[in-house]
Amino acid sequence: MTSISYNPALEPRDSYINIAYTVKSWLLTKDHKRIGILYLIAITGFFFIGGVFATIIRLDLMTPQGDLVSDDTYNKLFTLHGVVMVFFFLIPSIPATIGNFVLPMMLGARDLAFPRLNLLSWYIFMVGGTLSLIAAVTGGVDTGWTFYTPYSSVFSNTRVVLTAVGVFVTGFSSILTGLNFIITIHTMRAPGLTWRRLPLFIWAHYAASIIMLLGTPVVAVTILMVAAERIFKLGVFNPALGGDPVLFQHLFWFYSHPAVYIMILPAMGVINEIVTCFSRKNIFGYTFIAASSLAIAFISFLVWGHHMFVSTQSVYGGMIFSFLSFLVAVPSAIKVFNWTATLYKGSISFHTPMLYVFGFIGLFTLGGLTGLFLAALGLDVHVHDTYFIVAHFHYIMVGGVVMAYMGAIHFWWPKITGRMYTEWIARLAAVMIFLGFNLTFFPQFIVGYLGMPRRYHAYPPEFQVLNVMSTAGASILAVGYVIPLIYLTWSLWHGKIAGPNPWKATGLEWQTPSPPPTENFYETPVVTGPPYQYHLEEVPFGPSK
Amino acid sequence: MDQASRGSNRDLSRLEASQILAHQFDDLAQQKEASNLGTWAFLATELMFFGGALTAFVVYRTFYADAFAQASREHMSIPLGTINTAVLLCSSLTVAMGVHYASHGQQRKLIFMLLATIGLALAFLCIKATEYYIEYSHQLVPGLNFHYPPHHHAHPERLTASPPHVELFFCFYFFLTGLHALHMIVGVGIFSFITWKAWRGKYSEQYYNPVECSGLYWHFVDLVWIFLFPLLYLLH
Amino acid sequence: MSTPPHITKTTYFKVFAALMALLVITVIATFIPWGSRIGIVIAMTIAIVKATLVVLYFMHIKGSSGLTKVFVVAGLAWLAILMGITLADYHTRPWLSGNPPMTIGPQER
Amino acid sequence: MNQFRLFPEQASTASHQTDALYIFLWSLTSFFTLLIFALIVYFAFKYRRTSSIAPQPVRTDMRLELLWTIIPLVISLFIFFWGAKVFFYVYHPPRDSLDVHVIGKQWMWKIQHPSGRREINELHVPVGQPVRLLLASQDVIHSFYVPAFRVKQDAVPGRYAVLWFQPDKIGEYHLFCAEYCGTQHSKMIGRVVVMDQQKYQDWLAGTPAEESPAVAGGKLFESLGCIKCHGEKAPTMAGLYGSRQRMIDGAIVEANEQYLRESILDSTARVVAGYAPIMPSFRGQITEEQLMEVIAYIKSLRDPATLRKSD
Ligand code: HEA
Ligand code: HEA
Ligand code: HEC
Ligand code: CUA
Ligand SMILES: [Cu+2]
Repeated sequence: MTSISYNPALEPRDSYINIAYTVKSWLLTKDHKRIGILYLIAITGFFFIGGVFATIIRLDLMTPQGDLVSDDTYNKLFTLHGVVMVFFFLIPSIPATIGNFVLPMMLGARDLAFPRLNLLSWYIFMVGGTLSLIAAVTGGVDTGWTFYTPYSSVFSNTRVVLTAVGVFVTGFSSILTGLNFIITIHTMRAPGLTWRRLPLFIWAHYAASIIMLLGTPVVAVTILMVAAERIFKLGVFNPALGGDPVLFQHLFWFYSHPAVYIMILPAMGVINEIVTCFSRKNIFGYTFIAASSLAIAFISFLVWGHHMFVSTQSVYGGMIFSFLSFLVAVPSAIKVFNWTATLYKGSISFHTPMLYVFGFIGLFTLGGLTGLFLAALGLDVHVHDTYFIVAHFHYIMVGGVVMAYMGAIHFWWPKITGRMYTEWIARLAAVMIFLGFNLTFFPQFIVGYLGMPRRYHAYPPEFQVLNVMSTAGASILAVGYVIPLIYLTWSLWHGKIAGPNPWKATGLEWQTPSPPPTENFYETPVVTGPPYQYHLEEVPFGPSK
Repeated sequence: MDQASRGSNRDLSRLEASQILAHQFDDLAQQKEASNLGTWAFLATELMFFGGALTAFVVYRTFYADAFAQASREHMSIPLGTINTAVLLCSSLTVAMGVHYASHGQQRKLIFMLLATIGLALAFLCIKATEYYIEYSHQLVPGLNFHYPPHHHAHPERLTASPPHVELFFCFYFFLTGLHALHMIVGVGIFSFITWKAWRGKYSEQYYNPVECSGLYWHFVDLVWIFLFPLLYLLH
Repeated sequence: MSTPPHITKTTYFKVFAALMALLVITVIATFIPWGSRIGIVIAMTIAIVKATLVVLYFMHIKGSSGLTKVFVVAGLAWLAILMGITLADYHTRPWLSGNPPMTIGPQER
Repeated sequence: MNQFRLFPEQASTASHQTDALYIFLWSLTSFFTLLIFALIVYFAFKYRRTSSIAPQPVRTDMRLELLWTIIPLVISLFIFFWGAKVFFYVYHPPRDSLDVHVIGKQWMWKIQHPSGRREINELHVPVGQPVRLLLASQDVIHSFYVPAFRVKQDAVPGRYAVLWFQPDKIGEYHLFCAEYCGTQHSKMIGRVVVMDQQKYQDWLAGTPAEESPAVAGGKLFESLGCIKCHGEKAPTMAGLYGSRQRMIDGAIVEANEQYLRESILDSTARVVAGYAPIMPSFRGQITEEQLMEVIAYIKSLRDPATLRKSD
């Protein structure tokens, strides 16, 4: 979208940051950029909390008998790790921070359609998060992030209701964000910004928002039923009253499977923006990537039963779910191949965001392909609920989504803060994360196939070697995640001034000062062409050494 | 909305409507479209919210068909349920009329309709409460005093169904109607707020969007009941 | 596009009358011994007709933008997916094993 | 058992099938991962930034798009059929299996053999003999998992689940509970001992004779008062198991374990055509173990035509 019909004044006059400094001006802001920052801070906090849980898990698993913590504590640790990472970090990660910040700018809008709702969603999120953290410190919860009944509804004597309410509440923040995005994309595009000219980031968020809007309420009401069952001793999922525990699994996964695509779709959106920018090329297969996002969103609602192959679900049901799970792999494959093709005949530079993108593509491919192992009925019977599953989803969620999230932070950091970070440290951290990650989670594929069940506090001694490797990797990973926290914070004061468009990127968000003014643009941009017209743009940095 | 036309006449409408136009929108049409679509998207969410619980109900209903039918036949009051449905349908009419008057700028009639709606909603809730009370006194509230077969029933010999299945029916009965009643209470809150605004003359022919959107919400609550009524009271 | 509702007052009253009539019919139908299957079909058909009337007229879907209609259809489609596939599981369970679909356990609360 | 390995031991007929699929999938995964990896590395260096002139745009090639839509689709479908084939094998117990009763509870597996011998957290089975487990749970969901056999099945409270395998290698293997079930989930482990037929017979004979479940069930049938009705005003149990029963609503149901369970616990939910719904519910009056015994008794009265080898 280089061909913007005006030439904006790019000197920062009154950026969204320096327009007011009081705490109140932040907590009562309706500016999507400030709300994005609020989310960013909250989410970073949750990530490190979840990471501390993970660290203790890994330390405990160094020895077969697990003597660091007791079994009850261990059970609470992985539950809270899962709950925090999924509901309070990964689901809001890209949409609520980066999405919130750049989506309206990419559309050339002054704000989201419902700014007040947007702020509300942050408060709801914080209330939900606080409730869950209160549950964590006042006794914890030990049901696993999946809350399977009847364990959660009748047998567990931990803080299930409080945690459930926390997750329930947070669900609404996700719904509100999704709703806001959908309506904004429909009604607030800049003049000339037709659907076929939308950046693929927008398409991806649109698809993810559909899932948030139509999936989240189902898990909300399901969790409500579990809470009601605990409080009023109802029998909705309790076999003693004729209830069916497997029905809970249906309702839970109806949301929670699509939820994994709430996480991955925005990540895929990020990849499109970065890969084009650092190879100075238009995206290969625009239509296919956009359509595959929608296809993923739709098919993702049809495959939930692949988590239930051995749950006494009908064998035929299992076959349908397996079949559809294979179908959902195809649009993902399309994306991977198109990103790779985008590199072809490009002018590629290796800046930090691009390194994360390479990491993403590789690890997502491996994680996604191991998803096919799980979708294959007969094989899943063996690997279900083993560390093979743990490896699969960390490959996608940590290797994929978190990589993309880090890439996004590094890509838009100059836009968000107006400062550059120190490139070489950033590259170093990216490489460390990549290596540490593989060392942590690859051994888990093997130990999983050997039969080590997940959620095991103690395990037979022959699995120890692989577990120690995993723990070693996790410590590298931990350091890798702490480094960016340091240099990014440092850059806030000492980083080089970035200027409006340090990467010479084409998106509308780059055609305004960094950090942007409150209403994003001094003049509403007009769009006259498709996105990613990099051949019209000058190349920054020149040849790479 | 047609994108090309978005830029046009924005300055004009901006001046006129600076009071009611939020800063992020270009003109009133855009704002109205956004809030209308937003409401519909919200209703889709609500649909899935009730849908999750309804799915569970339907699953059990197909497998414990006899027990559920018996529970409904022996313990649900069709007269009260019918009256309540009628009350709710009336309130839907008053809401529709309210929106109609709002779009014609007829303030007094709008306020009248809104008050009528609130009245009908309260009537519904009272009847519902009466039903709950009756069920309570018949020992039919799971988790509180469920006892089956209950002590006072005219034809105890007809109560052959397995008690847990009847209890399951009542779990769903209270869960679904409770959730619905909660939505009604929220609706009463919304309409009270709208009435107050209307009283203060905030709405006009140009700007009555909040009335319309809360109307949509109310109709949705009505729709839920249209399905709950046969599912809980009538499927014998 | 959200044009002002062009539905007249008379239409509202007609729709309302129809809704009331359907309410009466569905209640009466309950007391006729059709056999359980047909009874369910009748009651649910009437409910769907009522709902359609409300959506079309009271909620102004008739004459509203295509996009709004898409939202409505999407909501319904997703609900159908949820119910349809879940029920499909329960109904196909007996196929292979001959099992009745569900049963309850001996444990007491 | 302590050396480093990539595969668990292969000790059942299913394990070979599962491993074959697994190896195929890893080859496929390596192929695609390396392909993507190689392409990225190749492009990244071939087209690394060498000048400040922007490259010309490349047009989307429809043939390529179709290629990489169709190839993954075909491969996926192929894996689907393969996976389904293995699944059907794992879920289709043969007729001549040995029926063993397994009840999961927090946190142990209680096992009873047809001969009456009971064990806890251990399962002894003869090699080469298909074994069919009837799984129940007394409290929460557990999952019976033997990695060496590549089989796993959740034991869900409130219903029976079935798992079968045919061990083909003598040895001792891990038994895990794979579904999270509370505090001692990771201690709900044990072993499966596969022995040759002779040793197995010796092992069975090695303990003082215990009452077989069928006999115990017969006694329960009297003491619980079933016998008072069954025989005259209620259907006979002889030849019931494995037959097809017509219900009062016209449905036809195969009388398998699950059906018997439901009939006993919740008789009025499914009434046999031609009878009145007078049978009392036995829920809460009978434990999971007793229930399995009564069912074993009813099974022992079956039509000999449907007999399994082991009975
Ligand atoms: C962001 C998260 C995310 C994503 C995107 C995915 C993506 C996929 N997942 Fe995963 N999954 C999880 C997160 C995720 N998953 C989690 C958290 C769990 C565990 C939950 C729990 O129990 O706690 C889980 C569990 C899980 C299971 C259940 C296992 C079990 O419990 O027994 C299954 C089974 O089918 C599955 C399958 C898949 C498939 C087929 C994909 C596909 O979408 C992947 C598609 C991608 C590719 C295929 C790669 C790219 C393609 C190519 C490079 C071309 C070559 C392609 C072909 C030849 C087809 N996943
Ligand atoms: C959504 C995202 C997400 C993310 C980002 C992670 C990140 C990590 N996860 Fe997690 N994980 C899940 C989602 C996620 N996980 C889920 C859903 C489950 C299933 C839960 C369940 O079964 O219910 C799970 C389960 C799970 C298990 C299995 C537990 C079990 O089944 O018994 C393990 C074991 O290794 C693990 C490890 C890790 C590690 C090492 C990381 C690392 O990537 C984390 C790295 C980050 C840090 C380490 C933080 C930064 C560093 C510091 C703060 C250093 C200072 C700390 C100390 C000095 C203590 N995770
Ligand atoms: C009061 C009489 C009575 C008692 C006591 C009784 N039953 Fe029954 N049972 C019946 C009747 C009548 C039927 C047929 C109607 C039905 O299915 O409910 C029946 C049906 C059954 C069936 C299904 C038979 C078929 O043909 O499909 C089984 C199995 C069964 N009973 C087992 C038991 C067991 C085991 C007990 C004791 C623990 C028991 N019954 C006690 C009256 C009784
Ligand atoms: Cu039993 Cu885990
Ligand atoms: Cu899934």
